[in-house]
Amino acid sequence: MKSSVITFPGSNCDRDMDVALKKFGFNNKMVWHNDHELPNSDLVVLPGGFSYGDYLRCGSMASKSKIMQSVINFAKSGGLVMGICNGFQILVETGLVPGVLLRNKYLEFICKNVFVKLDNKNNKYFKNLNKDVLELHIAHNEGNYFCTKDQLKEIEDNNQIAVYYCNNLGQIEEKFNPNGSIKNIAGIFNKEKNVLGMMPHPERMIDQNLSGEDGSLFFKNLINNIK
Amino acid sequence: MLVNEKVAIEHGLKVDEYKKICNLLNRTPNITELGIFSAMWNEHCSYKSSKLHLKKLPTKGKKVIQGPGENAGVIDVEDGDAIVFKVESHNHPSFIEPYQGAATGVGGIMRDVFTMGARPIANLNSIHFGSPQHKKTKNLLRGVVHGIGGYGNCMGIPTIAGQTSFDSSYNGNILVNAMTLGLVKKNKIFYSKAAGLNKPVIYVGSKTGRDGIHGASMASASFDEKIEDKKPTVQVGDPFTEKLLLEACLELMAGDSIISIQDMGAAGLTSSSIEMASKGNLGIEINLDKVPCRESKMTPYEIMLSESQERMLIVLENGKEDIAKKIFDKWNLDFAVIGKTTNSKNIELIFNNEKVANIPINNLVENSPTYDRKWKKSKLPKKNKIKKEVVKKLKIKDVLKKVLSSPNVCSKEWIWQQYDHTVMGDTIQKPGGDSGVVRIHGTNKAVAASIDSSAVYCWAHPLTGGKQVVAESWRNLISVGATPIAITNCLNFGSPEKEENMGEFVECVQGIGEASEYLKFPVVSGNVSFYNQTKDVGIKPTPTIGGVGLIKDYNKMITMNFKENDNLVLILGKTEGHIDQSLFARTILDEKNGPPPEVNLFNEKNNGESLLNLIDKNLIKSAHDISLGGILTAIAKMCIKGDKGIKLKRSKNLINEIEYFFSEDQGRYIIEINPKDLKEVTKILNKNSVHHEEIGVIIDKELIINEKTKVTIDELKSYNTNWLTNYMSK
Amino acid sequence: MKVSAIITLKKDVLDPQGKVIHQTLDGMGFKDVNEVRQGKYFEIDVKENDPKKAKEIVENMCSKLLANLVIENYKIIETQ
Amino acid sequence: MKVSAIITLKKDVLDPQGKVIHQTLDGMGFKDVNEVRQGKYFEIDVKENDPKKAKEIVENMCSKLLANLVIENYKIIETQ
Ligand SMILES: Nc1ncnc2c1ncn2[C@@H]1O[C@H](COP(=O)(O)OP(=O)(O)O)[C@@H](O)[C@H]1O
Ligand SMILES: [Mg+2]
Repeated sequence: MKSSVITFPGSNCDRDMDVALKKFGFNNKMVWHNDHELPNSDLVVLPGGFSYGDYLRCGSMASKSKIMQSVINFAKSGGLVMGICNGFQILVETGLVPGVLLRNKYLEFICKNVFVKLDNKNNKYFKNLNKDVLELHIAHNEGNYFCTKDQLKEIEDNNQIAVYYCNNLGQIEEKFNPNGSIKNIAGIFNKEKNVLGMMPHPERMIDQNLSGEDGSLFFKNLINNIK
Repeated sequence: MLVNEKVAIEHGLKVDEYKKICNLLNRTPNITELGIFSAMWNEHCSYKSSKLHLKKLPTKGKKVIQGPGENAGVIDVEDGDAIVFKVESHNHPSFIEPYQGAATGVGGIMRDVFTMGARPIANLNSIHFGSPQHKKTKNLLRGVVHGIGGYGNCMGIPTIAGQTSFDSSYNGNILVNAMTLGLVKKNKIFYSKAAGLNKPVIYVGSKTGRDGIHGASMASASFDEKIEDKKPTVQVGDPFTEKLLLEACLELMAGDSIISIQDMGAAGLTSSSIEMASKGNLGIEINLDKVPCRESKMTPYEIMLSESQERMLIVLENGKEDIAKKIFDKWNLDFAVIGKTTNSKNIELIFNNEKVANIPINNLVENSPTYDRKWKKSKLPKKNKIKKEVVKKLKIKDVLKKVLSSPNVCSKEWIWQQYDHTVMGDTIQKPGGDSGVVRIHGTNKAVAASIDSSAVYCWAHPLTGGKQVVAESWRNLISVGATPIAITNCLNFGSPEKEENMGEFVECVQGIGEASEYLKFPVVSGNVSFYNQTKDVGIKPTPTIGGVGLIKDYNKMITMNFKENDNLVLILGKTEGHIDQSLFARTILDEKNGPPPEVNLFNEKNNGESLLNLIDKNLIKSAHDISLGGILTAIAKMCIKGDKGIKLKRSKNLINEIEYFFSEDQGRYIIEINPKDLKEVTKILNKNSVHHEEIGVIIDKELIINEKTKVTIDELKSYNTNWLTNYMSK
Repeated sequence: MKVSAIITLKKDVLDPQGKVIHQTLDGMGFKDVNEVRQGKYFEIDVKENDPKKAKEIVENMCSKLLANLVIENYKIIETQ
Repeated sequence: MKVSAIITLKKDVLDPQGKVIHQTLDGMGFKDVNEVRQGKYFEIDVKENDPKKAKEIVENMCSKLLANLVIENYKIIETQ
């Protein structure tokens, strides 16, 4: 299975994502933001970090990179595109997924483990996963998901919510919401479910010595679904 | 501008120093030259008050690849890998503008590390604030934490440990010390020593602006009412550009174009160019018209003294300019050939086709002033008599609650949760343990790092305090199963021109030296920050020690959380009941006098090495050193982290229970072992003559001190975690 | 010539920064505040001396990059 | 009434954001830009109907909290 990770100036989880994808069997290539063409891929990943320093708005400048036109075309033709953290912010800025990511409610960067509840398994990312609640890691300053009422209705009608912040039992309540996201949204799909944006970092949870291993479950399952 | 004595004094030079400059040059310097002298000869760059004493520190060892004198120290961690590390202060800028001051401090120390070819793999910080009641404290704390996180997080380097303290002596002068560790291949280390004639000198990174002119002189002056005027010298950090600079430099370093490289830190282009030339025993010629400037009409004086951040100076091999330029273009950074190395042994500056400065480099470096300042020796204070009747009235549970929730012991999670501590995917011990630990990517090895200081002990008796900090650093590394290798130090003191402060400095350094010599824990890098005072009030002497150790097999790493019911808990090291200068004495008894606990280096070494031996034999389930707050505080923290309880035994000691639980005798650890290993553990400890005693057995969710005194783990947690969060949200 | 633009969040978009600033001001004793909204300000120096044209250029920049029209509005406030 | 204030970086202070935005605009084809400086914009609704007094209140807020006078300047641009 072939994957591509895009490196923007200021990306800093690109290597971590590369390590994770390779660990679970992907043949991964790193792609520079200034390239025009995507290598042949089954999965394209926009990694976390601070592309362009998070200046202006997170993800805004990266969304204008040369490579992004190819990524958009790839997504529109049904290709799998996953944006994690800053990658999610870039996806939002390109309009591939709806909504925006505002500053965290208390204006503080948050780095910690959280639980997320999967809402929709009818897609390549989560199909066959035998758990509904995953423990993942977040590390962000702008993960406060927001969209308009109309958008929210549309998102809900189309089953586009991918993951919610919750507790270890899967209860979705305001007190388990780390950053103020509406409806505790931690990640969403596009309408067709081939594009996924989410704040938590599965690539930081891929062995028992790190913060946990639920990221391993995610990647193992993902490569099986793509095969 | 005409140069005379008055102008020289305004530049922070002393009359004698100005005369010396005129004599050395045999003429009056022009204003640019005076600026250069003042930058090179101030305390921050010349170490004129500290040099004599720093020389006495042990800096060599089997594992030391590079000791003090370079941008950072380098140690061997086997298999061709080396760790580059250093700590640096950014105290004054952080007091004036906490966010930018702290941010640029973190940026600066990372540049010191990647200048040597190492990719940063971990950051640490030691931050000290005034009393929580002081009106400035909260905003300073918030700004500093946001600044440290803002820069480190953006760079994508995990912040894995730190230290935070509050003490009213920092009311008018906070401390912000930042430390970075980087990883490099032993045969790919870069140094600042220039070599070869007519080699191109290139400038890369950000443009030069008017920011931070005289930053280094500011770091060498005390605060006074005029500090407002000095405000515009604060720089703004640009972590994004630094991230690009890091990647671009490492890309260029992968080839063979670089002869030497030096970051532009304090005193910017001045100190970087002079240092490179001086180390290579060469001259250097710089054409200032070629320096990329942000503002128009910058003068030679401004260009040479600017402290704009995110810049580097490189001496290249001839003919490699194009290769280098291509890389810096790719990363969208400024690149300019601004000069060359010469055999004149002078620094020569050209501007508008005129020579605007010409100074023999040895006048700036070797001939810089050195002072043997007067200093006052401290006496060991007399021991206090503990007021038995006061102590008797105290309830252990109340004391424990007060201690756990006191600002200097409480959990600092509010701080470190704002630092990305897991990026790079190799953090195997997060903040909150005794040391932070990161794996050496792709190997079975891991490095542990800790940063510590004990200003209270140093203030009470500098010699003992100096020893104690090194010992504490050593213990923090051992507690996670790391073999201590070397230290870096950041010496934060008041004015060297005052005998008391100078005495504190001299004796702390002596203590650090003795301990590091005995423990074979050499000093490989460091930094001195004097003049930490407002008006006449100096801070408590605060030497900060950053220790680094190696864990050869990270599967053997130890954490401090209690693991399993029925496991036995032991104390290594003898408890004598030293209460003076303890947190207990200060917060409960309100007693500020008396000597700090004695440091017995033989016991330190013996206890520590024996514990490492037990760890190596897989006999230890958890471990934690006993520091601030004594035995009961340490045990409570292990309970909290493990969500486990413990049933304590009545101690066989003759001393009073409170003294037993809260005294701060040195060289002690708490360990958890499996009961089946008790025999073997005891055998090893007895063989090595390590004092040890069984103190309890692990149970569920309750700390049982005696029949009458029980505390649930949830209670302990709330004591420990609430203070800081509540304080910051009010 | 220099063109100044401001970018503000649309009315129904949550402004976490404005909210926290409001609370902080309140805590500092500024009790009479109804609302605080934070936006961005840009001063852009373009090589164009015709005010109308300069304004158009910057409007174009706003809609293409500086503002996210899903949540933000922009307004040119000055050209000089 | 609503008072609008802008906060800008002082002249010689580095504006990392402005610099990167400039580069990005350039990459997008906006070639004729000399400089971009970014600042902050605040719209503060105060319970005060006298424009002069309202302005004073907000100026006070600027100097005490909103602006960092070490590196920034502030200006009230509008009251309504
Ligand atoms: N400023 C900080 N940044 C990161 N971690 C911190 C900071 N302050 C404290 N910590 C973490 O909190 C924990 C407790 O610190 P401390 O009480 O100094 O520990 P110890 O007594 O073991 O040296 C440590 O793990 C430390 O790394
Ligand atoms: Mg410790």
